[in-house]
Amino acid sequence: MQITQHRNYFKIAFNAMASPCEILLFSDSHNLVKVVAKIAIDETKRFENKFSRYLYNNLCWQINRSEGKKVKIDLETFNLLEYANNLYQMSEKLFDITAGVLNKIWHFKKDAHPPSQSSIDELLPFIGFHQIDYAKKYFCMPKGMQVDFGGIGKEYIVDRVAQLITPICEPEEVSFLVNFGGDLVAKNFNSLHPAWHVGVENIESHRCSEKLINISQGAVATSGSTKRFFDYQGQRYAHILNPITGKPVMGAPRSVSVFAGNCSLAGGMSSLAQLQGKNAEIFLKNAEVEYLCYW
Amino acid sequence: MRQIYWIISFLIILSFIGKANSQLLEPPNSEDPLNLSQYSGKTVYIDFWASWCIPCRKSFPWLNKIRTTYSNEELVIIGVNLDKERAKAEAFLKEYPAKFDIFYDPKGILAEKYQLQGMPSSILINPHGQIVSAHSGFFQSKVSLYENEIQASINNYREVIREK
Amino acid sequence: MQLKKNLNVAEKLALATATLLGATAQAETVKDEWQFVGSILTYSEPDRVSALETIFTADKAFDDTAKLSYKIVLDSLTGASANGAIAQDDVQTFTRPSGNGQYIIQPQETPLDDTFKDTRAQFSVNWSDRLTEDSQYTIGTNLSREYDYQSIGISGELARDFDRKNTTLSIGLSYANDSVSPEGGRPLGFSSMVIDNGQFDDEQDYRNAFNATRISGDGSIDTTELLLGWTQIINRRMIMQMNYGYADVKGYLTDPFKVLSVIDSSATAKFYLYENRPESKKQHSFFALTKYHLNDSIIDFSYRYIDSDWDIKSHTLDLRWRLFAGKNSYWEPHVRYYQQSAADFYYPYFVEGTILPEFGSADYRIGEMDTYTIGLKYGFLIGDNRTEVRAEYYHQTPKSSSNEQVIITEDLNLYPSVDAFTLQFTYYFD
Amino acid sequence: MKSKWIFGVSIICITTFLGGCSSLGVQPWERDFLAKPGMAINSSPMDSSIDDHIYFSKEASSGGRSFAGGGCGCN
Repeated sequence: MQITQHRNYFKIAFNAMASPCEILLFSDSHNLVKVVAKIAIDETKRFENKFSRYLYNNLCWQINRSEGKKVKIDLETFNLLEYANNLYQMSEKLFDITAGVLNKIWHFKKDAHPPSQSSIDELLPFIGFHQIDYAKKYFCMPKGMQVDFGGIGKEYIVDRVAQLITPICEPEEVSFLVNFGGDLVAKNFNSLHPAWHVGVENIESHRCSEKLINISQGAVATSGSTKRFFDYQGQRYAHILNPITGKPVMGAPRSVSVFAGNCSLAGGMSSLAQLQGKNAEIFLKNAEVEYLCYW
Repeated sequence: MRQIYWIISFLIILSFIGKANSQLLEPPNSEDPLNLSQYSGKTVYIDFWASWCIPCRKSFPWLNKIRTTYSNEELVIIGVNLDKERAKAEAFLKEYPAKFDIFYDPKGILAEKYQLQGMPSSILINPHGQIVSAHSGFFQSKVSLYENEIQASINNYREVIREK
Repeated sequence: MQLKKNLNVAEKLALATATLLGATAQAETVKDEWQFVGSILTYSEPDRVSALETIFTADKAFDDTAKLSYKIVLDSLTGASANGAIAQDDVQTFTRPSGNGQYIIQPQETPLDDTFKDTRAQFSVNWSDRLTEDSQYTIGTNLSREYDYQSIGISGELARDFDRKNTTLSIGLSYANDSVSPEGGRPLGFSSMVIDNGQFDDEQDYRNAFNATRISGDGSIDTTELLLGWTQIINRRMIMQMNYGYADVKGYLTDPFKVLSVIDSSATAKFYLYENRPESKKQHSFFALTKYHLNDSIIDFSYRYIDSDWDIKSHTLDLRWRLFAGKNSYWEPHVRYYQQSAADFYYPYFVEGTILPEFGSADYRIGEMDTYTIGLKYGFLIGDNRTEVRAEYYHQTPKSSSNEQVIITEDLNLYPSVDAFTLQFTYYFD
Repeated sequence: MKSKWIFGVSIICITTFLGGCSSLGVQPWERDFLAKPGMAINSSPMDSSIDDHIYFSKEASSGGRSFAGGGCGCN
């Protein structure tokens, strides 16, 4: 963790959730910044420890190794599952937290190639949120299935951190920006504070450029395939996978950034848009949300 | 008729004894051994427990769950142990580990201060330092009530801050 | 259509995120818990009765406060039991209670009826729950069935706590109806036992004579009980309980298997009369118990006084001392002393030619007696489960009765003592 | 006449309690000893039901016991 002081703001930087995380605060109080840093890091680590797929014996580990047995879950997990279920229903089964098993056969790096149809067919029975049986106190899914809270977890924790530090920042009129790897929430508590300039990453023919956006209030989340893709036989295979076909969604934008009131909503909308493939922009227009779309 | 007289005299004498005793409590102590003022801005849940108290065993897993549902900034949980011998409390904690802080009160000073009516007992203090609820006993059927009270205390504070 | 649907997506999702981020807590469903206890016991009186009894209880807890308890008891009894007649210098012949056949008692031996063979099954269910913050109720029903006896009962109890549960007052009521249907019918009180000594022409002739001593129909007993309880915590180490109980029993209270010897002035039994008891009994009881926790042991002491309008007064003292040996085991010595006075209609025998009283019974169990019990229990763990082994020795010394009208000089052992041994094994599991 | 005797006994006991009543009872958090299973009023219900059955069949008076109370005081 690092706290650095800039001309008129402090920056807290740390790594969590496989992303660089930063919090910017318009403040001149180093003490307040330290308190905010502790809250943010504690909460992020708490969440990561509980839901990371890569940690031994945490809740996610127990769920993914339950082999068809019931696992006791708590309220927070239940709420996340309800939210994932909402996305699953709204996307007509395209957004699916059980789709992660496909990563066993799809490797989105340079010079990779698509797996065989038969290996895809083998995995498809293990996908489908509707196969999960869950209620307020338990979770149960068929053996061989996996869930991954990564698709909703980062946006959720950005919202949580913003929620937690607001009671500290708001009375002191400290505007802030919470930015975890491009998913961000900004809150402005003083009209004199300038907007934050945030660069939205874009890749055009291997050349990196950033488009700067200004944000002082609200949330932005981006989903895209700017880094994780491969070209094979003239086709671009990006890491947005369709859980029904088991194959990448073709023709999806390279990245979609959505502006919304909170980060979960922005992230949900951008993910849903990506899953629409070439209809992404129509989807976003119809939903009447503010967005940036790169093809 | 003789029997009726019997029952009545029996109950009257006994209920009189019950009354005589309830005035034994000393006046509440105004000290703050838990130093609660340091938690201003946070919801504080104080759980009074003892190793010999059977329902306390049920409340611990729930307290641990609540601990992981909320952040340290939103909610502080303090388990006040009332065992006379600390070793017994520690043996209990080995079997039922607590993910929250334990405060040892072998003399029952806090128990006296909050005039506990049963075991376990809980007290919920809102971020402004006011007691918003107190419960005697731990009932699975009331868990949603306990949780709603905690959530409400946290939510109310968020809104108050926002309105400012 | 498509447009409208998409328009809704952001709104719907906004609602979903609001729920996620402002999550309100939800109710947890309660898990139910079972607890079981199984116990097996052998009881034996040398040369008399032996019994094997198994008891199984299952308790299920609901919602922290409610509890459903089941209890099943099965016991089988075999052996002989004193029939009330006195020992003689000559062989005595008795008709079996069923009227089918006879049994012979050797000289100087206490007449025992050896036809006892019974299996009893009992089933009871109790439900208890909290009524208010500081009161609780229990309701229950009880069914018991054996070959010639059956009982059905209901009970209810209300308990209320006072003064931070330091004082508990309770009131309980129960009602039971028993029905007695001995094989061969119920004997008519004070009728003379018909004994086939060859005086009957044929079997039918004997049957007619036997049936003349019988009354028709089943005997019925109605028992109503009231129990008032007061439990008081005295201090950190001591608790006391006091109960007052009143029981009103009405109906066929006679024991259809018991007789009285009618003797002449030389103490020779001339014939036998079936006993005859009053049709009503009222009993008051007073029970006080105290438990005291010493450093490594618990003393459990109780006293009970019972008085009934049959004139039977009894005093019972019971002391158990549980000595903890390590964390999970204990020894518990037990001593009990019981003393009762005789019922006013207790007669060890009748004298030929005297006027019969209204009621009479020679059942030594309603005579004056002293009894004591000494026992030892050991409690330990098998795995995680509590286990107890208990052995007890019981000794009964009947006393001579003031209703003796003839001084019996011969050593006929009118009041034989009774010994009984029990061995019990109890296992508690989840 | 008989009940007078009982009445006398209970009055004596009650007045004994009343005399010392200023110190009767404990606070809810002082029930460490009382909460032990062995301190329950009827700590071995199995044994008492067996004993009741045996003594019922061997002696002329029975009953008077039963009822719960005291104990942990929890919940």
